[in-house]
Amino acid sequence: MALSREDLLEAYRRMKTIREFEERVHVEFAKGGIPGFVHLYAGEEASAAGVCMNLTDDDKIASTHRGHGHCIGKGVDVHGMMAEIFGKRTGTCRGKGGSMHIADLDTGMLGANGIVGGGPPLVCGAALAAKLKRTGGVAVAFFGDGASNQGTTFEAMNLATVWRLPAIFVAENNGYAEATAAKFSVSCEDISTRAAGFGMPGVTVDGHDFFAVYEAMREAVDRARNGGGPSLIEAKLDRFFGHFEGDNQNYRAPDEVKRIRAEKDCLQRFRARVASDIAAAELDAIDADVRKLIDDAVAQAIAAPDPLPEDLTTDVYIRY
Amino acid sequence: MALSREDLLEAYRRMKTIREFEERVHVEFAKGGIPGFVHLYAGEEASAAGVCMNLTDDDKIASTHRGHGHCIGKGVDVHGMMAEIFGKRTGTCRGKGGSMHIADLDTGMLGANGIVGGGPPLVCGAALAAKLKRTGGVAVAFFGDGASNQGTTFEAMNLATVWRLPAIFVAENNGYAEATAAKFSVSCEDISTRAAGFGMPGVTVDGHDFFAVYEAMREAVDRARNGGGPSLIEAKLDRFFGHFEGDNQNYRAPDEVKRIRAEKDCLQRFRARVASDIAAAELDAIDADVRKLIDDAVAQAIAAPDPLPEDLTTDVYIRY
Amino acid sequence: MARKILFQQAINEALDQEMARDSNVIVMGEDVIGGTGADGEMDAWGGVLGVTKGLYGKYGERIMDTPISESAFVGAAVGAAACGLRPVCELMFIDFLGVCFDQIYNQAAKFRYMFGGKAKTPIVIRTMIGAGFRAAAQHSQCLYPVFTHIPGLKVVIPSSPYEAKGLLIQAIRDDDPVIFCEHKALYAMEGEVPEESYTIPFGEANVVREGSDVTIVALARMVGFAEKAAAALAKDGISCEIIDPRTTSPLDEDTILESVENTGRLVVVDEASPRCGMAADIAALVAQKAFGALEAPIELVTPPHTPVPFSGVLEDLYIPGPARIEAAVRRIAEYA
Amino acid sequence: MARKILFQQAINEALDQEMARDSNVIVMGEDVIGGTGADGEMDAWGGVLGVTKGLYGKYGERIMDTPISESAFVGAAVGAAACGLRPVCELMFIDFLGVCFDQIYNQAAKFRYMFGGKAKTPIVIRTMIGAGFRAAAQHSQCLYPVFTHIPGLKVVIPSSPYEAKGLLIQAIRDDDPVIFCEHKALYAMEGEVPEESYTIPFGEANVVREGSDVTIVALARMVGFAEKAAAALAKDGISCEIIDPRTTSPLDEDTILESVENTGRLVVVDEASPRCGMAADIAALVAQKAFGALEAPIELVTPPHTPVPFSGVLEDLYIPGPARIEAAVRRIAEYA
Ligand SMILES: Cc1ncc(C[n+]2csc(CCOP(=O)(O)OP(=O)(O)O)c2C)c(N)n1
Ligand SMILES: Cc1ncc(C[n+]2csc(CCOP(=O)(O)OP(=O)(O)O)c2C)c(N)n1
Ligand SMILES: [Mg+2]
Ligand SMILES: [Mg+2]
Repeated sequence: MALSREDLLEAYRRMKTIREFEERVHVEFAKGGIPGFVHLYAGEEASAAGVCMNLTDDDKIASTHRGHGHCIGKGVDVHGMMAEIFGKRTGTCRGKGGSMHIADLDTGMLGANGIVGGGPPLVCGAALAAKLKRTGGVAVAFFGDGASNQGTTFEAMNLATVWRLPAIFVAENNGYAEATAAKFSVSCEDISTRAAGFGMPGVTVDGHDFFAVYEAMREAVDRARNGGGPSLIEAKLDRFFGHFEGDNQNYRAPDEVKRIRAEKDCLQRFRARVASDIAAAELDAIDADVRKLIDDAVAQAIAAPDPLPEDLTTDVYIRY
Repeated sequence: MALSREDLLEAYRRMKTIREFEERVHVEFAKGGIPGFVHLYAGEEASAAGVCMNLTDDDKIASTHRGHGHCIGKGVDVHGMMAEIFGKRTGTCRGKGGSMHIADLDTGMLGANGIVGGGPPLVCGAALAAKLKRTGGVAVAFFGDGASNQGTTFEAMNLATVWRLPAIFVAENNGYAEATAAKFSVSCEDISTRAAGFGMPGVTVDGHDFFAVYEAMREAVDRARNGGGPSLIEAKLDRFFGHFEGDNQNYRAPDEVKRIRAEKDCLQRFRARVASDIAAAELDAIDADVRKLIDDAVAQAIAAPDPLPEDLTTDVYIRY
Repeated sequence: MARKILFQQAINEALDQEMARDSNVIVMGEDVIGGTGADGEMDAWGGVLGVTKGLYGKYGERIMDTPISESAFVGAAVGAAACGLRPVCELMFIDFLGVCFDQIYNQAAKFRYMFGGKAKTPIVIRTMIGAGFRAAAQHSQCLYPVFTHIPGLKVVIPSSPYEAKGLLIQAIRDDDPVIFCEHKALYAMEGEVPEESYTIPFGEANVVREGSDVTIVALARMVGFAEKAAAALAKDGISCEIIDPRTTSPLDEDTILESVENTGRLVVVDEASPRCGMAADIAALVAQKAFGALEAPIELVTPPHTPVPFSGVLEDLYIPGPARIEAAVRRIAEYA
Repeated sequence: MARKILFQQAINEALDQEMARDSNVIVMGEDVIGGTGADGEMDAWGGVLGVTKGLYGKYGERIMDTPISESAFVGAAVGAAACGLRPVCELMFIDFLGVCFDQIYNQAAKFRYMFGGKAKTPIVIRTMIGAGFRAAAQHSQCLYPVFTHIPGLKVVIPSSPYEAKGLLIQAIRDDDPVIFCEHKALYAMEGEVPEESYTIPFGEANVVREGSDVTIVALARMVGFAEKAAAALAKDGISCEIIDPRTTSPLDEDTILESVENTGRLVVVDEASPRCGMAADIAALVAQKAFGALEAPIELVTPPHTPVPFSGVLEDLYIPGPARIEAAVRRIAEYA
């Protein structure tokens, strides 16, 4: 299925929304309004969008500590997300989860995760449910280069093949796990090399290129929906910010981020690629929309009420 | 280093000792003298011997629940082992460990293990100690096809490459994890395929053939001792008995074990291979020796005293 | 005459009836079928001790063998539960929790809370506990205190075939994650079990024996040992009330507290390790909430703070038996 | 004037002095150096909160960054310990124990016993505990009761810079496996710490404050909260004795029991979850062994049995604070 004009606009809107969301969280964090650990996804938008543009609400994703982009890509409400990050009662998780635990089962988002490698096993289960219930759905595990070394990730890939699950493993290799380089921690050149050992196809794509991710994902989703089992996609990409807010990034080369922003911005690349089909003004209009959306989300989040004291002990058991 | 005549005799002696030990444990278990879970190694002797004939007492191995063969291969005292399996105070572990936990750090045997996949991480540590202390030693992780799917095993392979450790991973693929076939549970044809994803050489050898295992191991040990990092060796082989004593093996084809015993006996193969160099009578003499040794070990184990009541609470802390 | 079946048959029957009732109920674990991919028979094992035998023939793809990768398949069960299935997942021995614990306590147990009440994870983890099989330190632990410590988990510990069936059906229908602990020494226990399906609610203790002098709280295999001790003590005129909490989380505090209000004396018997264990947990409850009624020190009867030894002579000393329970009761019965 | 340094500097100094003293001491963990393989600076982080900063420059290959694979590197530390090294291994947050627990409780903790006394595993696992950072349910747990439950492990919980240094040096020299729990809210605490190296023995509680009416047992961050409460209570003439066990395994039973023999009243404060936790453990000890002296119910001051919430308003309610401790003391001080 080729991308329609509407699809392209939608893809751009999602990427731009992620970017704007993250740049704004960065600012609000610095102002002191946002508590806790916050990991920004800016720079990696083409991955979330390229993957999620292939998915419906019935499909599931599991995310990571760096989850805002996956949420937005999958269609989680931006207002709820922002309020959650501010710890407010109107948040997606009523203020109990925060940035690292945003989940929204209605849109198929099984949760960000504070545990590196926590998601891939869950995705096997989501894929199993789709398979046994014959929904035709697929499930996607996003994970980083760091998580690619975690035992849970390997086990999940093996299980997905053994059970022939409609699961897709998306390794977002941004070169770092915290301050440790993937060059050091990943024992092979490309994470996709590992696919062979798990009996599944593996491919490495340029994660700054929405179209490259989209196409690789399209193949993988087709295979999965048709009973062909799991796939591994590695997207090589970069993060614009530190590991978390507050990271001074001294492990990076001095001009590294500047260079990346200048040369590897997925939004700029997208604009260039669609230039002949879509007028810049149309995209600019989206930019303006998005900015308004995020302004509004932040304003609402700040104004929103805190959780109530009695919320402390609800939601822990359904019935005790 | 080519195998000398003495080496060949020694290799045969180790294999025969394992075989005789296991056949005898099988008999004694049936008689009711041996408590607990017992997993026999008979049929897989060429692997333990082929690997361990490349090692010295300074080298370390970590073993599995099916550990008797690795112990004997590495030189653990057979009398102590038998007494341990009978739960006696004279046992290698003073009767506190049993079949699944025989360890002997003096001979470099870091322990059988009741946890599938428990050993590979430990081996990284043993290899690290050798590396930092510059002993020139290597460390070997034995694990099964079942364990090859455990996250710990994958993680350990990655870590070994990342830290460039003198570690060797020996996958003993006997086709089953309990009653589950490797054909089902392992997502790739050969476990050695997985080596590439961990940046190390991988090879599959016929595990019924002492010489094939020995040669593959020799290469891996050379590489490890020379700072070349880890390797993965898969030995394809068969177990003569059930998963544990008491297993009716109905998951196996009706004549499977008979066929294996007839066609894939590593001792018979070894004899045939060395026939031109070593007289059958010489090997027969070893057989007789070994039989006496095992008879003696069983007799002593049966006669040995139980642990004392006060042993219950010793050895849990060095100082509390 | 009521029908009698074995503890392990009661579990099988509970699984069977629930799988028949609700097609969302699935079963997975290592060799829960047995024989997958092999050249011999399917359903070769039906679980390492035969507990799930026969389900494969009836439910086909709804029961699945797994590779040895507990994190992956326990996590898969959790993910499937969040997506509408009701997985019953077998962790063969509770001793193995260490290779998959994260998926249980950081994922399954916390989803509902972290996600502001918007998720449920109705998963049951069946697992074998307990010593007595000469299975040594890594196959004989109890470890349920570790699960009881975790908010969000429910922990169930049946002591008879009747409880096994009713509690397992409840566990499967329960919308919270449940750790279901089966003492392997009880599998061969026979008892009356209704053929029709029934549930036993969580958080309701069973008063196994009524008595007036000393309250004994015991779990799993220890319930039978307490009964033995109580029978012996009765001959000397010491009347014991035996309470089996049946679930450690939720815990039926009221039944325990009321009993101690009556007897004024408490012995807690637990096969788990003593530190931060269930014996301590229940003793603390009583010392806090029934202090006024207490007439004697609380006695804790547990194994020593050591791993489980292999040798039979040592293991028999390790396990708290009727004699130790009896002695503890006598000590506090005489206290004044 | 005695020198004052921060809690986190005390830990750094302990590591530094022990690495200087014994070349078998090594350090490993995620980003304990920081920057390995990258194009920027090495020793970029020195641990996620900078605690190990500077060690790389001095000890080179004896400090190692690891991939994110806790089972592998914790297991490697265990294996290295069995082979003669003395690894100090960092598990960044105790919340992560679920991905590597097996290597700790089935391997490190049991080797010595299973192997009949023929092995030792002198490993230290340093790990951060505690709430207060708005770090939510998976980065704020205490969980040390889980380790305390396991025979073979020692569990250390410093409450000040002085204890941090002395206990860590002891942990490194100790031949048993030690879980060393650092409350992240204490890292910035300043206190007097001798420059020379010294050890604080395990199993010796610190009497933080002497008093005669009520005994308060508290750990880690709760010690400071107990001191606040005690100061307020003193104004009303209620005299509290505060005991910091410092190690939960081994536990200094005598100091706690003696104190309760004097005061007759006990409050246990613990930031860990309540069920099968340390508060229960210590309460049970006293209900068993100092019952005769008890004049009031034992009060347990803990968080509710829930995960740790993200929102600051909720998290502040979650954490037991001085006000709750004070109220608990008052309740039992008045009990008759
Ligand atoms: C099990 C576990 N170990 C360690 C951490 C701490 N941690 C959080 S994020 C992170 C790095 C993850 O790197 P990667 O997977 O590459 O994702 P990225 O941050 O680059 O998106 C680490 C080590 C954790 N949260 N969970
Ligand atoms: C973590 C863990 N999971 C499951 C088991 C139960 N178990 C013991 S041996 C075994 C099969 C192991 O298969 P494999 O690794 O192929 O070794 P083999 O028995 O064939 O030598 C299983 C599942 C265990 N001991 N530990
Ligand atoms: Mg990364
Ligand atoms: Mg096998």
